[in-house]
Amino acid sequence: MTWIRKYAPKSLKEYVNQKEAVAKFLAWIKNWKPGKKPLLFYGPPGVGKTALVYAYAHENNLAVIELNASDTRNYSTIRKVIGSSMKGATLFKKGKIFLIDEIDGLAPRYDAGAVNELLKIVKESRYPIVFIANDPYSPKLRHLRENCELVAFKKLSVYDVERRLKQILDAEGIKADKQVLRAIANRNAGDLRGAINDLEVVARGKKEITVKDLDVLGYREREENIFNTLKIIFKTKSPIAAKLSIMNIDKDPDEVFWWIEENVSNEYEKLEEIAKAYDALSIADIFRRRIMKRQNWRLMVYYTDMMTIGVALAKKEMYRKFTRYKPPSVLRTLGMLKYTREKEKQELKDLAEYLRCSTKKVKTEFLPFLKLIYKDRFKDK
Amino acid sequence: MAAKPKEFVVWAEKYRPTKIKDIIDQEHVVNRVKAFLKDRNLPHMLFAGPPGTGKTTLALVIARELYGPQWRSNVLSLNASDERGIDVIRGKIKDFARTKPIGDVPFKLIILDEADAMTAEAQQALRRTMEDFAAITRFILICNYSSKIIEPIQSRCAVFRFKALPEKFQKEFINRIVKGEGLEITEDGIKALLDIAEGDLRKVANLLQAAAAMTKKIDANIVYDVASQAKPKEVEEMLNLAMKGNFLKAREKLHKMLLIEGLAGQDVIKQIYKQSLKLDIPEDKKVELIHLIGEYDFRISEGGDALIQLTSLLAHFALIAKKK
Amino acid sequence: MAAKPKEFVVWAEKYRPTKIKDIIDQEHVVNRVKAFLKDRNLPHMLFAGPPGTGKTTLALVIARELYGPQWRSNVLSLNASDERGIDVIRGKIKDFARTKPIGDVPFKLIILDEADAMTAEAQQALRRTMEDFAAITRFILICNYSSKIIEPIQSRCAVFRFKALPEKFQKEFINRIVKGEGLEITEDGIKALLDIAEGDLRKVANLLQAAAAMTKKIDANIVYDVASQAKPKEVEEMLNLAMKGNFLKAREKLHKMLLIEGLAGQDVIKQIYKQSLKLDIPEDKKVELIHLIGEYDFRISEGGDALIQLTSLLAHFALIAKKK
Amino acid sequence: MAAKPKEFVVWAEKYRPTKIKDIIDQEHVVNRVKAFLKDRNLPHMLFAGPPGTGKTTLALVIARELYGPQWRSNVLSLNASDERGIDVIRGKIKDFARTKPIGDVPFKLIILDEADAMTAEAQQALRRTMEDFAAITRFILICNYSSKIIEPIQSRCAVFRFKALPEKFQKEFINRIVKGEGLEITEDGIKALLDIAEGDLRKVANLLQAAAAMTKKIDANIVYDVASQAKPKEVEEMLNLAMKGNFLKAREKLHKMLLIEGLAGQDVIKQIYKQSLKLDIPEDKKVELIHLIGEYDFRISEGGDALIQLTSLLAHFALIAKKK
Amino acid sequence: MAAKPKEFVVWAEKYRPTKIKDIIDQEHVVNRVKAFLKDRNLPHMLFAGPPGTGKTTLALVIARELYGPQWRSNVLSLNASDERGIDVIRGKIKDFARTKPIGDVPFKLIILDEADAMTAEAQQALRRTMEDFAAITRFILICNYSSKIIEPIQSRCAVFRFKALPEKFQKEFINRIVKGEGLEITEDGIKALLDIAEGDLRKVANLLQAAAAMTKKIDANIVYDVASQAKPKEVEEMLNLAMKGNFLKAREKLHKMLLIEGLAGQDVIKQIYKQSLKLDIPEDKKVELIHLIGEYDFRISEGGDALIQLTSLLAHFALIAKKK
Repeated sequence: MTWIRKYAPKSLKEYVNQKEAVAKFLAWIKNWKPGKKPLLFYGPPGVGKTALVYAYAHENNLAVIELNASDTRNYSTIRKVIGSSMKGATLFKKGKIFLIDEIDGLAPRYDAGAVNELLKIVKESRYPIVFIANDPYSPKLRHLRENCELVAFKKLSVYDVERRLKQILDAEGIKADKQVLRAIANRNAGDLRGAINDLEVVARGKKEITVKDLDVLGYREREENIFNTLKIIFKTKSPIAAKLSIMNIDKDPDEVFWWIEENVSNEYEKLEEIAKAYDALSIADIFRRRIMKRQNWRLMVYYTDMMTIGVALAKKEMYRKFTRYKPPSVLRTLGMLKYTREKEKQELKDLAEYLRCSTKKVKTEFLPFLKLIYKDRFKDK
Repeated sequence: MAAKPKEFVVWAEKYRPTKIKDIIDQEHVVNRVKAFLKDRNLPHMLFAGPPGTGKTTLALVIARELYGPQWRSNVLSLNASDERGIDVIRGKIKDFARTKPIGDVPFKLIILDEADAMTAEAQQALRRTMEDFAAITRFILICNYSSKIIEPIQSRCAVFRFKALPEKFQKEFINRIVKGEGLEITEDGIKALLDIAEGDLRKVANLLQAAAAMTKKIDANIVYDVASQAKPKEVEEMLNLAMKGNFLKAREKLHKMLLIEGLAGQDVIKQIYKQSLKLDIPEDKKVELIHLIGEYDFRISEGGDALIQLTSLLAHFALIAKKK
Repeated sequence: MAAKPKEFVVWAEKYRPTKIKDIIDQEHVVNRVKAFLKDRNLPHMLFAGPPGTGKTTLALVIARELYGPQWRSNVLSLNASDERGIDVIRGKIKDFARTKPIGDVPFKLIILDEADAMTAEAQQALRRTMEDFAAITRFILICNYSSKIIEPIQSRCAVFRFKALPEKFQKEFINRIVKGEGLEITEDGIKALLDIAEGDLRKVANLLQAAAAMTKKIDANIVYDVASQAKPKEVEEMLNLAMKGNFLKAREKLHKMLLIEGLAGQDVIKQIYKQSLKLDIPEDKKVELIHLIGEYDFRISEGGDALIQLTSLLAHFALIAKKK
Repeated sequence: MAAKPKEFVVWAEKYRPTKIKDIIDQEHVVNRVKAFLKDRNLPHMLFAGPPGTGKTTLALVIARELYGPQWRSNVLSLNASDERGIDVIRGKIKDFARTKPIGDVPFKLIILDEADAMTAEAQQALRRTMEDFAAITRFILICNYSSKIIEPIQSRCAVFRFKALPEKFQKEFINRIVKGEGLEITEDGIKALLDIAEGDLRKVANLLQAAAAMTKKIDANIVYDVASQAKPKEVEEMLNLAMKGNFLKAREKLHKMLLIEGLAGQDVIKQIYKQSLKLDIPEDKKVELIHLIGEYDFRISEGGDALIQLTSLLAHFALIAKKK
Repeated sequence: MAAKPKEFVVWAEKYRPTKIKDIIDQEHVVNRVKAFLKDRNLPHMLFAGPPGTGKTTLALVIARELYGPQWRSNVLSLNASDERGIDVIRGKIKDFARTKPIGDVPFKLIILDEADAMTAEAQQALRRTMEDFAAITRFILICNYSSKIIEPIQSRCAVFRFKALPEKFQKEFINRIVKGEGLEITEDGIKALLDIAEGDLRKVANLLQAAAAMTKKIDANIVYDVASQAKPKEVEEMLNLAMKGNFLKAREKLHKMLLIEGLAGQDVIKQIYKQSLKLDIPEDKKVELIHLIGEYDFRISEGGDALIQLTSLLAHFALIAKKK
């Protein structure tokens, strides 16, 4: 059995963190009766959304009837699987809970009519239903979302992850450096499943693991790589060296692009150089757009050349200084905002309907005033 | 953003006329419309004109006058700039047109706002849709620029041109709100409103409401104050930073606007353009700046990533400011 | 339920000739067609030429002359820009060709408008369709540029080239409508029509109809207004201001055109192009200006913001004028 | 009912050689093919080269030489105007390959024209199909650029490269048709054909047929007319006018081409390109001009206004000529 | 009936390593895999890296090493030319993952090539199958960039990064084939192979095989010919001519490549790009050149006329060389 299975929580005691979500869930399920709004769990991968349902079910001897993205989920299969098991009682369990996982993975063509059918089932169900999604603001989930109570799951802290890894190693009787667990936890940034998988790759069959064993994950290689690349680009004056700097890097060019962008003004000090480097990035960006728009991959070389060679040759002289290169703030911000963005979009749409104009107009013509008129409502901004 | 629309009362909506006799100005348009209404027979119509001159209002009034209280079930109102994709539009229209009109008017009404946001291709498809459902529907297309509507559509519509409202009528509208809300307003307060709104009644209503949130006694100072508060000052600040050579801070502001507040690149560059006209720098530098803005606007319209393109623009601004 | 809504008559249709003798100009084409009609045997035909020069009209006239009153049951008329997808076309053609022609002409007629809007692939499929049904149908393909029709089709057709109509004939057409509809029109009104329509009779008819909806006395102002076109005089003034170094004033005028009058950027730049040809400045400066106009026309056509791009253009005008 | 309309014969078919000895030029290819034919054993083959250089012709000749009179039942020929979703191909090929070859050749032949028009995905599937049926079929794939055929296919084929035909052989072909159809052709008519066809014999045949539909005496003017191409002489004159500083006259000529004659902007610029190579001006100026032509060619192909763009190009010509 | 035609062996398959010790380079990956193999226990794996660096080869080697001769019954291998839509993932793949392995390895293997070409939807459908049947099935996903694989899948895999092969190893591979097939190859022939294949061993094998079909003595010319690629030397000469101001000669060379040799414009520009980095000009001008070449490459791929565009590019080179 893989560790991720072996160490799945069997009870709420073993379950890691997510205190608010757990409290909400418990309050809901303990008072559940037919007609009550179902829950929609959402949050990033590997933070225990599915695990919570199974842990509770296990603890309370409930059967979990699950449908996930690996199942066809058009209206007839849904009716068949959920509808039929809604009628019968279970032989060995005390009750049932329906789990519709990866609901944002509905494929419009193959899962036709899924949402409508689910909404119907929600109304008639004699058992509680939990939906799970990474992205609850996916437009196809709008109707479902409006009929559910949302429960947010947060990224786990490094500390949480580390502690759970330690428990597993203890159970397996494997010794480990503290650094190893810290590194694995860091690398997975709040994703416990990823961390347990990594741990299994590193530790399975061993008595003891050290930092060196992490090589198998390619961990250090990956992190050093981007810094080396940046160093070459910012320090060299040779086009070939700059071009080759991204050859073997474990990030796709779009990501590298933002790493470079972030550090241009970090390395270069003269405005002439900064402006020139941005010229190159601006052109690289145009090539990137053309690649995406026309699926014209021939243009890839120009995109990568402009962002490497172009930026490298923007400087007059090499800076003989140590620069601490920073990760791209753009990507970080975008990551942080991913979910709230969709939510805002929906609210904008509602406003647009009321004000009888487009969302764009709401934003430019109404919002600035609304913020003045309803100050309290917009305090968080 | 934080709240649901129900919790807001927006005066621009509250004071939107619902009867044809309440419509302000646009006499030449209204008269023609009245004639159509008397016949209970409409052609397809195209309303063109600047924002806030009553186009959408008139369309809704027509709907009410035609169908009376059940107007909602006989009218489909779409906004082309949100409902991208003609397929979506077509689908909705089809569903809508399938059922018979309720009441004695033999057709249903489809109001398509911001029709000039559609591509020429989508408009071609729209034209066909208009033909297919001609027997049982009428369209009112609303746009700012009629020249962005393809000819085959224009020639199928009675075209109505809305003009910016003369001051007289704007004042009438101001008074209507002032009375309705129990406000006081000074002469120069009215003047300030007219000055800023430039004939756009929606803006008038918004300005008044924002001012009234501060005080019930409205004068010019408050109006200008509100207007400047509502105006995104961030662009101005950002430009100032760039012109002072503080590129990093300027870049930060840009990130905030685009990423956190989610402004569109095209709107920001438009703001940059407006602000740079006001900068206190020699004329020839200004021309240089404008030229640059033109170049980057072009790149963004080519599909360039607004963030990277505008950052590059800021870097160049900083450079130009430095060069003496 | 109320009466069936009144038909809306489009003048471009109302004044479309229905007999071959009424066709305006295009003598060289008409003569060849007459010869074919006398034989009652047509080859496939390809009509190429600018819009509004009578291609569709001639095709319909041919249909009428060939089949007489029941022409509609022997003619299938498709518009390529509607019926995208060769499958649709093929399906319709198949259904249509399946039944025998009514009357004594041994073939049916298929008129395919805007054939150059079809992709090369669709044209390939069309070629095959033309072959498959060659025995019982004739095609008239209509397009603007015959070079956009693939060769295998061209080589199966007799090609007819339509030329833009000389002013004389356009005026004749204007007068026909003016009389028919009881209008008045000024000299400059006619000039404005010619200026905008550029030889396109359909456009002439549409413009007149739109103008007549406003007033029965038509002059240049109204024509430019309904066409939503920049007025030559205003553009000229704007350019002169820019050339005299009064960039700010010029910019104001531009704002007015774009924001208040709601003109489209492409229409304004087209007028700028026309006016700059007439400017009273040294030839070499003119050449420089036109070069710039080309650059900015491209940017706007690619989606650049009209206000920003045109201001940048004006700024350049000012610069060029200043350079000695 | 009247007589059945005359069958329409396409000259490009009529004058296509049917025997290997009649094939024009391409000696190096033909010799290798002859060797294969002697053995009666073919590898899969890939014919690559410009259009109209005899690739399809050779493939059909091979079919005839291999199978003799019943060649049609042993050969499946698919081209771009057929359905070529890979499913269709696979289905057809399967059905075709299922039956045994008729006669003594142990395999059947599949000719797939315009193979480079297939997506990489479809080619992948084709590769698989080639493998599955390798024992009982041979493929001849025909394309313009072999580099657009995926490698796994290339490596399964003997690759043959067809070169553009030298003028000598093109003239030979022209004469064959001229005699066969009882035409007359002037020297400059031949030159015009060569100029437009660019080594493509199919184009030569198509152009001749179209011209012959107008008159039996063919000269350059008619050729350019039926091809809807700008006439070299007119373009040359226009350029000379521009270079001599008579910009306005040059522009008039341009107007005529675009508006009156209705030529497509892309066709005019192609001729401008050809003519500008021949202009009698210093090398470095020529370089500048040609650089510009590329830019304008692109703008027009992207949808820039042809009139404005080409005028702007002419303006450049004038500018460059003046710069000493 | 004649003899069965000879089987055709593809070298890329014939020379694909089947044992882990034969794998060329990628030491860091191979060592880790060896460790897994020793334990007879694999995690799910994600192989990422440029094409032709042995990802698929390694996956198949793993399969062989794990299961020995009956590997096929324990391995399901799907690549881009197979259907991998969401229905296949839910059907075929799930069914295979669900059944127990044959033999003594406790799990089966599913290899998904070009996994980054799968839609996000299909990837979504895969994630739970990977988890639910992990006890009896392992996945190897192969892709170019791991970031194109959705996060939930990445977090279920050990990620391995493949690097581009150093020339040393590519030469080793060439020699292996050359010896195995009894060929001769010149130094420049090897260089040409390396130049075109760009580190892709499969391409190397395909090219060698195609060249060997022409002659057993392989040199650079033949390699470029079979690859239908512009020869670096010729392109270099052309560029040098242009840079030295002999533009007409340069253009002649270009004409030859495009019209006589029939090279695709895109292949010529690719070689121009490669050569341009080696040109003897100041380094900072090279950025300008790359931008230019990219621009022209884009224009050509958008449908710009290859001849006009490339000539224009040459002109640009000439201009850049002259400045200075």
